[in-house]
Formats: sequence, C-alpha cells, structure tokens
Amino acid sequence: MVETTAVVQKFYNDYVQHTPKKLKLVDIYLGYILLTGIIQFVYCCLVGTFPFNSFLSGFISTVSCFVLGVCLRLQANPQNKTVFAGISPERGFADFIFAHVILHLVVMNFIG
Amino acid sequence: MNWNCLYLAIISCLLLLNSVKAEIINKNVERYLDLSSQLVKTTIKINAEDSAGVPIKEYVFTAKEANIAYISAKDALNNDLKLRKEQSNDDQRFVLTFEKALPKQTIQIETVSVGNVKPYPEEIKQNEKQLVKYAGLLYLYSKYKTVTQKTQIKLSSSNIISYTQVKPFSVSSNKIILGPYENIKALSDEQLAIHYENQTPFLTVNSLERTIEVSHWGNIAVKESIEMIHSGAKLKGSFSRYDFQKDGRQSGQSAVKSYRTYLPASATGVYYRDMNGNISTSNMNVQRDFIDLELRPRFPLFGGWKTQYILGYNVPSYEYLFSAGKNYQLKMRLIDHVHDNMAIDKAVINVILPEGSSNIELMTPYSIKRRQNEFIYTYLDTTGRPMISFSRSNLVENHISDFTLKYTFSRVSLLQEPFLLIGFIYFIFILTIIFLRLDFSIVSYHHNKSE
Amino acid sequence: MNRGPKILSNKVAGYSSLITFAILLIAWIAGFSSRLFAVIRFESIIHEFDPWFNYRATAYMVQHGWYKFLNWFDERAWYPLGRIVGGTVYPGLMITSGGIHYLLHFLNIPVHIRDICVFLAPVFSGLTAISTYLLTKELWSPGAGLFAASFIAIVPGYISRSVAGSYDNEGIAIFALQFTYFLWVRSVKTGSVFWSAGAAISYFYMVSAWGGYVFIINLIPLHVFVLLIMGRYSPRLLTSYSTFYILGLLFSMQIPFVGFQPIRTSEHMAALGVFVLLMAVATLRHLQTVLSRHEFRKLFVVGGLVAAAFVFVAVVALTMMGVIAPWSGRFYSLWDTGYAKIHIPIIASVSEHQPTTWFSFFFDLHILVCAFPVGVWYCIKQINDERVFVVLYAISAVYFAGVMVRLMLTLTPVVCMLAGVAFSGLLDVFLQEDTSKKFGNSAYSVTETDENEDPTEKKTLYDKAGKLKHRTKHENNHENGISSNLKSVVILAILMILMMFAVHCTWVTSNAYSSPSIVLAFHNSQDGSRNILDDFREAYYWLSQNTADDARIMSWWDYGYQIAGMANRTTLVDNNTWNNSHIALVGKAMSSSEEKSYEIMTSLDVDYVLVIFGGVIGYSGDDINKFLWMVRIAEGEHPKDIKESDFFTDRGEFRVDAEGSPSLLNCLMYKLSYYRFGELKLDYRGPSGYDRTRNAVIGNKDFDLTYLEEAYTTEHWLVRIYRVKKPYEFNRPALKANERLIPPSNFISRKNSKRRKGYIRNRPSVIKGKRTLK
Amino acid sequence: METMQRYVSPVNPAVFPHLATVLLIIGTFFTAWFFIFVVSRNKQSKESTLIKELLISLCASIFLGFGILFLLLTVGIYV
Repeated sequence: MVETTAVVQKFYNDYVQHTPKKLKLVDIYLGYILLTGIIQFVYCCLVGTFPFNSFLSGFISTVSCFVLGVCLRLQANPQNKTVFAGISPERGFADFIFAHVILHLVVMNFIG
Repeated sequence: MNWNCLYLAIISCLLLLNSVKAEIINKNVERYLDLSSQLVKTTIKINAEDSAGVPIKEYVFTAKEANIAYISAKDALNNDLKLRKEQSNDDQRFVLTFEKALPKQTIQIETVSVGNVKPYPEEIKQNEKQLVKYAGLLYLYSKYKTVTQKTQIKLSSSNIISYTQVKPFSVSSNKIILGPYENIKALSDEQLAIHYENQTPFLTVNSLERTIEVSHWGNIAVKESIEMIHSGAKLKGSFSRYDFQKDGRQSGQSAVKSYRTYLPASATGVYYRDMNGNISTSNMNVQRDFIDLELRPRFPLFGGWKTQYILGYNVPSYEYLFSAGKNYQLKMRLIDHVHDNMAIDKAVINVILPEGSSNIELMTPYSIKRRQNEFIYTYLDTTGRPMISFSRSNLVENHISDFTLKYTFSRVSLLQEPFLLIGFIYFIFILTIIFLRLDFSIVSYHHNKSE
Repeated sequence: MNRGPKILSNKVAGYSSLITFAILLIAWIAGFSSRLFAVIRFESIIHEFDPWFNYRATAYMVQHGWYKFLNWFDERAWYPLGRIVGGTVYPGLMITSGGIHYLLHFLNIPVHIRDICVFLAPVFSGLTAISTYLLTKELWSPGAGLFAASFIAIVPGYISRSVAGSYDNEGIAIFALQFTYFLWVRSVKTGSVFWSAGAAISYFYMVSAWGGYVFIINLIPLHVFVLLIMGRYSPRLLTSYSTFYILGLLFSMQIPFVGFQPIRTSEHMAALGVFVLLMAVATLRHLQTVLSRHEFRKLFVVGGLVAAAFVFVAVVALTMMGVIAPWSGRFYSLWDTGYAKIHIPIIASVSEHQPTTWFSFFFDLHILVCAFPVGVWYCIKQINDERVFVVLYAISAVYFAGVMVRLMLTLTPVVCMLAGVAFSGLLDVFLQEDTSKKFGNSAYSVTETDENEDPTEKKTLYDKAGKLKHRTKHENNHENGISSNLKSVVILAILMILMMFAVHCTWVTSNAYSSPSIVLAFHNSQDGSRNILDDFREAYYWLSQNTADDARIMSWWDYGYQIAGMANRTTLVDNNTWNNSHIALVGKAMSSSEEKSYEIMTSLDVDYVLVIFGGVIGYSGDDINKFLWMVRIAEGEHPKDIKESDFFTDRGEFRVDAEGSPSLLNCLMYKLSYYRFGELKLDYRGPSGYDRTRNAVIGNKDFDLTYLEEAYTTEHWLVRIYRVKKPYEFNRPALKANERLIPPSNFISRKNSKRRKGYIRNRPSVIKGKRTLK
Repeated sequence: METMQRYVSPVNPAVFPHLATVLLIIGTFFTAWFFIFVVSRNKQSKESTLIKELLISLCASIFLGFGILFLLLTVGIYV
C-alpha cells in the first residue's frame, strides 16, 4: 500500500514538473470530460436510459470528446514529435476542431 | 351607306328564309353509309331544287347523329362550302351558304361520326365473332321534303344478322341498298338498325399527346404518347393462349394483334417504347413517300384491354421549317396517322420552340382550344424554351392537316449553347488555377509557423 | 517520357502525373464501357430482381422527397402486412442517385431517373478504380496502384455486380469500402485525426449503402488487434483507431435500418472490445513512460487482469441478459456453411449464397488468382503497419469468398491490389534501368498498364502491343545484371498474360454477366439470328394495364420486386424475405391442392396468381424447378400439411411425368403451370405436353381449373397469370371432394403405391428435371 | 410563305460525329498541355505564367465546348 502511494506520489511530482503548460490545459479539459462522463453514467444507472438515442448521443459525445482530447494531447506532446511526423500541434488542433464539428453535427441530429 | 346595306341584307335574309321554308325540296338524295369500320362515314348527295325557281342561297342540313367528329360540304364543282353551325336543343344544324345562288343546287356532304357502331352483344368469348349494331335513320333527316331517296350501305362482311326491312331493298354480299323511296315527308325519323359482323379493329385512342420539339441545329423531334383501348366487345371469361396460338383465325378474331402507323418518309431514329422500356416487336417498311410502321403491342388487345406507349422519331428541319431572315414558319401536321379508321378522344399538341423565340403566332385548320403557354427547361437552357400548347377532342383521320406557326428567332442565339458550355469549362479551369494558387493554405501556414 | 535525364524534375513530375491521370481516366472509361454490353445489346433497363426494388424506391424518393421516403409505408408489398420501407433499407444508393438526379435537374439536364440508376454502377466502378489506386499507392507504390486500378476496372468478379442496369447496393458499396480502407490506412500511417475522421465519414457512407459494412467494422479492429499482438503499438494507432471507432459508431447509428445494432449485436462487439483494449494498452504505455519498470509491472498485472475479467464478465452478462443480441442467422451461416441448409431454407434457396466453386475463382479473377499469393508474399516479406492490414484483408476475404459466391465481391478488390503489387514487383525486377530507379519503376509500369487497358476498349489495337515489345527490347540492351534475353522473354510473357487477362475479362463480361434476365435473348440455331423473349415485360405490362389498380397478385417471392416495379401492383411476398411465415403461406398455397389453396388465397384476398413456366421454351429458372424450395419453406412452417417427401416418387425422385407423385401432379403450382399444356404440341413428331425444361411428357394432362381461370399467358408461355374467381362465379362441383381431383391416367392412391410400377408400360427414358436453384 | 426558304441547319448533320471527334481531340490535347504546364511550373513563378495558363485553358475550353456540343448533337440530344 505504501508502495502504491509512493508510486502515485512520484507520478504526481513528475507530472507537475515536466509537463508543458499546453498539455496541462488539455489534461484539465480531459478531467472535466471524464467527470461529465461519470455523471452521465451514474445518471443512467439511477434514472435509466429512456430516450435511448438521446442518452446514447450524450454519452458517445462525451466519450468522443475525451478520445479526441486524448488524441490532441498525444499529438501536441513534444515527446511524440517523431511519431507524428508532419503533424504539428496546430495541425492537430485544426483536425481536432474539424472532428468536433462533424461530431456535433451528427450528435445534434441524433439527440432530437 | 352601311345602314342601307345592313337593312338590305336583313330584308333579303328574311325573304330567303321565307322562300326556303316554302319551296326548297330535295329532288333526289343518295346516301352512302360506310359501316365497315368502327366509324360511320356518310356521304350524302343532295339535289336540291326550289320549286318556285327562286335561287337558293342557303341550305340547312340537320344532323341527328350523335358524336359527329367531322363534317364537310361541297357544291357541284367540288368547292368547299361554308358551314355555319347552329346548335338547337337536340340536333345540330349546319347552315350551308352557296357562293352563287341558283335555283338548282347539288350538294355533297360528308360526315364522320364516332361511337355509333356499337358491339352487340357487349361481351363475347375469346373464340366468338364480334357482332355490332348500327342504329341510325332510314331516311335523310331533313327539314325539306324529299322526292326520291336511295341509301347504299357498305358493311364489313356479308354476315348480316338482321336489318330493318322496308321495301324496296336488296342485299348483295356486304352491301345493302335501301330504296329508292319516294315522297318522304320533312322531318321524318324512321329508325334503321343493322346487326352484323364487324371484325375490324375497334381501337380508340383515349388520349394522344404529341410533342414537337424544334431545334435550329436542323432537327425536329416528334414524340407521341398514346393511350389506347380496344373499344369493341369486351372479352368475357378467360383468355387461353393455347386456343389463341392453335388457330389464330378462329380464336381471338376480334383481338388486335398489330396495326399500322404511317410516319413521314424522312423520319429517322424511330422508337417505340412504354414505361417499362423498349417494345421490341415492330416492323418498319420504308415506302416511297411514307414509312409504314407495323406496331405490335406487348400483348394482343382484346375487348376492353388497354395499352399505352410512346412513339417518337426525328425529321429534318428542311421538310417543315421555312425561314426568311429572322422570321420562321413551322408547317406541320397537327395530328398524324395512328391507325386506320382511328378515333381520338382527346389530343394535346405541344410545340416547343428554341430558346429565345418570340412573336409566336399560331394558325390552325380548324378550331382548337389554346392552353397556357409554358417554358420548358431542358439541356443547356437558361431562360427556357417557349412551349405552345393546344388541345382538341374528338378527332378522326379527316383531321390530319397542317397547322402553321410563325415566330421570330435571331440566329445569333444559336451560339448561346456552345458559349454556355465553353463558359462552364473555362470556369472549371479557372477554379483549378485559383485552387492551385491557394494550395496548402491553413495547414502549411501553421506548420511553417511552428517550424 | 524518354527525353533523357536532363529534363527538370518537375517536368518529370508533370508528365508522370499526367500519365497517372490519363491511365486512371482510361481505366475509368474502359471499366465504364465494358459494363455497357447489356445496354448495347438490349437497352437501358434495370436488371434482375433487387435492382427493381431499388429503382422503385429511388423513383419514389425523387417523386415525393426525402422525408416522405424515410416515412414511406409501402402498402403494395407484403399484403396485408405492408412494409416500412424507410426503416428497412440501406438508403445510400437511393440518396446517391437521387442526389445526382437533383443536381442534374438543377442544371436543367432532364435525365430520367431510370437512366441514372442504370449507369450509376458503371460510373462508380471508375471511382472504385481511383480509390483502389490510392489505397495501393499507400500500401506499395504508385505503379502497383495503377496496375490495381486497371485490374479492378475490368475484373469480372466486380463487373458481375456492377454492369449497367444492375442497380444494387454493391455497386456503390465497393467504392465506399475501398475508400474507407484507403482513408484508414492513411490515418494509420500519419496518425492524423483528420484522415481518420474522413475514414469515419466514408464508413458512414458505406453503412448507408450496404450491409457488408460489418466487414469493415470487424476487419479494422482485427488489424488493430494484430498490430497490438505484434507489438506494433504506436500513439498513431491510438489516435486513428479511437477517432475512427467512436465517430464511426455514432455515424452508423444514424441509419434507421442499422439503429442501435452497433452497440447491441455481437457482430459489432469486437470493435468495442478492441477499442477498450487499445485504451487500456495506451494507458499502460503511458504509465510505462512515466514509471519505472518494476512499478509498472505491478500495476500492469493487477490492472490488466482486473480489466480483462471485467470486460469478459460484462459481455457475457449482457449477452445473457439479452441486451446484446447473439449473432444473426446469416452471420452464422458465414462460419458454418451447413448451417443455412438446415435452419434457414430461404437463405439456402438463393443461389448466390452457395459456397464458391474453384472454377468460379478462376472464372472471375483469371490470372489475378495466381498473382495474388505473390503479392501477399511480397507484403509479408516487407511488412509494415499497412501491409499487415492488406494481408489480413486478403486472408479474411478469401475465407468469406469461399463460403459464399456473393462475397467474391469483397475478395476482388484485394486480389486486384495484391496482383498489382505482384506485377509491379515483377516488372521492377525485370525493367530496371541505370537511370533513376524510381522514375523507371513508375514510368514503365505505367506504360504496361496503359497498353494493357487498350484491348478492353477496342480489340483492334493489338498492334500497339507489338510496338511496346519493341521498345522494351530496345531498352533492355542497356541492361546489366540479369541477361537481357531473359528479361525480354519474361516481359513478353507478362505482357501475354495481361493481354489474355483483358481478353478473358471482356469475354466473361459479355457472355456471363451482361444479361438483364428480364429480357432473354437466344440464338436461333438454324439461321443464327438473335431473338428476344420479352415475356416478362409483356406479362407485367398486361398486369399494369388490364387489372384493377388495387389488385393483389400472388407469386413466388422472386418476382415480387419485379411485379411491384413494372406492373405497379400489390404483391404478397417479395425479395425482401423478411417474413418467413408469410412466404411459407404462399409456398403452402402453391403446393396444396386447388381447393385448399383457394381457402388460403381467399383469406389473403388474392386476385391474381402469377407463375413462371419455362416448359415451352426450355427456360430452366421457372417455378416448377424452384418448387421444392417452396415445399421446403412451407414445410418449415406448416409441417402437418406439407411434407416434402410427398412430392417425391418412391425412389426419391422429383419428376413431373406420369410417374410423379400424386400430390405433385395435383398441387396448384403444377396445375397452373401445365394448364392446357397437355394439348400443346411443340413438334409435329413429338408427343403433346412435352416439357422442354425437364425433358418429360407431363403426367397430368387433362384437367380443368375450378377456382381459377386463365387471365393471361404470354407469347412463349413463360409467364402465366390466373384470375382467382370470386365465390359467386363458380359452381361448386357436385362431385365429392375425393373425386374432384381428376387423377392422372395411371394414378393409384398412395396406399397401394407399391404396385404402381406394374402399371407403367413404357417408362420414359428421361427421368426428371434438374433440381436447379434459382 | 412563297418568299420563305426551307430552313437548313447551319452545319450539315452528317458531319456532326466527325466534327465532335476532331474538336474533342484538339480540346483534350490542350487540356493535357494545360495539365502539364500547371503541374510542372515552378512554385515561385506564380504570376508570370498566369496569362499563359489562362490562354491555354481558354483554347481548351473553346474546343471542348464545341466538341461537347457536337457530341450532344451526334447522340441525338438536339439542344
């Protein structure tokens, strides 16, 4: 147990020290999305999923926001620069916006 | 001056009427009734005479028959007479005016009427013969007295079941001669009924839509879409293909297997189709001055069976289109031959002129009903092509004659279509050029900045 | 091309892209024109069965608008049930052609919707060629891409589904499939969210077009899974797959027909599982970068086990609870080829659901089938992320194509791609030059394809190939390495093979795949003239003109779509086959006696019965030959009334002649097919009532119909339509029921059927008709 | 009526197919030229080649436009 706490402790310190500010911003966003997702899940467990497509579109939009956020984070991470050759963080962000636009267009359609 | 004239005219009319009533008699009447098809074609020769020797200026012909589709009158010299129609309560009166008033007049009247030969019995079996009944008048229905009168009737076959027998009469194979009868009172309407076998096709075109599309690139496209019904005796009971194939003459004699349509000799690209595609069964024989098209519907038409199809062809423009400078004149048949002894319930004729035609003027050989002009948009059109549309009901073969359509069209607008195409293609090229210049806009911008 | 090394490099780029462009264009034109055989020989007409429904739905959409189409309740099908069309079709096809129609009419081009439908598939074959080019280019090289594009343009395996007039989902779906794969491969390569979002959109189009989208949604996860197993995980994979999956999932649920299936049925679960797995792997990897090895291992073991157990339990539990539907029957039949035969006769009755024969592999793919393993080998030898994908694609497609003839279609593109790789690889070896290698590669393979295309277009251009040979020889003189003689021989051989391929493709297309099946053509053996049998349209047009607008027509389901499309009349069952019991009811009516089926027919309000009868002209696809399937399907639902064994003779034969079983000779289908046929003499010498299809004299010649009357029979007796009499129209025969069936001359009741053989004097030498499938 | 002449097409319909073929071939040639020119031009010299590009494409579109027109007339679409 102690070991685990130590691990987490170390992890936290590393994160605070070495992560660029941009990524932290993305991380906060991700945390927020995660929270929304959890709330939605709890809600569906408690109340039910009656308008199933509305629930589904809400939940999937949360998940996909999260996924897209993760992608953005990966692409913006300077450590991954060699992996994503040819994709600058700005390009990543443009893609992120593009994906969000089509995602939310469809979600709008589906939710109603 | 005018007043005097009018006055004189009225007086003379009154006088004439007065004298007509008193003195015109039909000296001799010869009727020819052609009942060999679904139509009743009547030719009446009348020798009219004024008993008092007063010159006859007008003659009133009364038609008791229903559904008269066509009527024409000629005088002794074969000149057309003017006909004025007067509708009275149950019969139609035509007032004939002679050019020259003579005490003796010879008139020849032709009428064609539809629907007076009726199948009787109305329903027959597949292997039965089609019998029809004609109900008409024994004597010429006239407001004048008739001295002698003779009627010749031509039937389609010698198989006559019954007919009104008033002596004297004679029958020879498919001809019946009634008369001569003498001294018949005016307005006598004794009935004549003939029941006989008639196997000619009883086809009625319910609706015909003829679209003529003029292109100044040298072509006139004609498209006729036709709905047709076999209006003879209806088929009773089942249809047996076996019997129909075993002996086609015996069984299904009343069925219409095929019929002929005549097209103009210069017609090319003929197509014969319906909504399910091509009808592959047609034969084309090119004759010297027309094209003889044998059309076979998809299925033999028995009584009461319907079909519809589209027949289209192209003719070169020089046959029908005339020009003088900017003025053009289209002279074409208003309706064309569909089948022999045809009867058309309703025909709609649309003429589509090239884009940019104006001052359109229509002249027709007989009265028609104008419809709303429209604009048609088809290939490479911007402002639309003017479409002149008119209709007429109850048409027979005698109505095949030319209409004339005058319009103006400037030759330059012929170039409009190619320039539209050029502009469109050029637009694509310019888009390409612009696109190539704007290439890598957003992404590379960011990319460059980040690097 | 041969200006020497001095030319500017961008000049070269200009020429090579022009050549690429030209080849793709020629491939498009060649593909388009080789699909036009049917239009040229017959006319611009919709083919076969399913296309008629698609055409009818498209015409409805064009006429009434999109929203009405979505809510379309078709009361002319499946009487009296009706069919909700909007919710039970893949609307991609209709939207595509409806969109084209709208666009053209917006531009004042008054093309009839039928012509758009007819030419849609050939046009899309060009797009398929282009997307195949793109995909192969991503996988291997532009040269291979050009090869692949030319192959797919003319390969019979794909043409079979996309000739002009075959207006079916597959026509556009293969394009969507290839394009999705192209975008997917590109997104895996770059890791870009943009491309994978594009892949998701393309996948959406695919979902809207064809049920085969399941292939994509299983193959891509499989690819990811295999990459993970091979230890080829990279963040690129994560970004591309997660984006694709989550967007694709959402998009696919927009299609009404698909609905919530993507999260409920087992077919789609693999994708979800891989998604979760990938997420887990990614988290672990991320932790790995942050933590030390020792710490990581601890977390990994605990976390991994917990996660795996959780996923497994969840899936099993959900399946048990019924939230996730188990695999559908059609899907099972993919794994167990015998499954359909036992459980779902209606699937088995369709010939395109039969296992593929070896012959048809060669027939449809010709030389590509041999080149294809070479391509696989090349790919395995120089493996990378994308090539893993194509190898998996190849393996799975080969399996599916082996199971069902119909799925040959999914195999064809990958075979073309890999054959393209193989040929390009071969030519790489044998056409190497001292000049820059890359240029040589692309330029020469380009030339080959170019020449290869020509024969399809015009067979008269063979002399061109001669020129080419000459040139290659000339070039080879500069060679060192492999002796130039050998090279030229090999190149000649390759050229010959390609030429043969093109000839074969043209031949197969023109002979096997270009019949509309509505209009039949046959060659008169005596004078060699070509005659057209237009009986189907004759009958359908008769129905449309001479029956009441609301008349209900009973026929076997094969003809449902055609009746609805061409005659515009209400049908009882059609090719949609969604309601097995209804079909079984029709099957029962067809296979029971006239009296019994009259009850069924009155209960279904049938006005007309339509049967297809090929006995006069020897058309083998008629209803008597399909009859056993009707019996089987009817037996499935009504085992008490209908027994398949009743329709066989004692020796288990299905025969229509005098030896046939009495229940066959008195069933409705038999009577309707052979009504008054017994009197017909086809030859002067032959006996009357001789059935040309089954080569037998029919057994029950002289009978009358009580409850029906012949309404129409087409010229060659191919389609026979009967009118069902109303109860007041016939006099119920005074005879007792058992006497009412007029027995065939040598009829013996089933009780003493063993004695039957003694009664037959001259047993006909011809025994039975083929039990052919549809 | 008497003063009017029979109207004949400005181009003899018999030559429509040949005209269409020739014009389309020339148009395709110009298009190909345009294509190569655009693809292989220097990325820097954008403005100087603009006039030439426009001219080539104009030629191409004129030939293609008339070619397509006569193609339409050949196949029976009388515009």
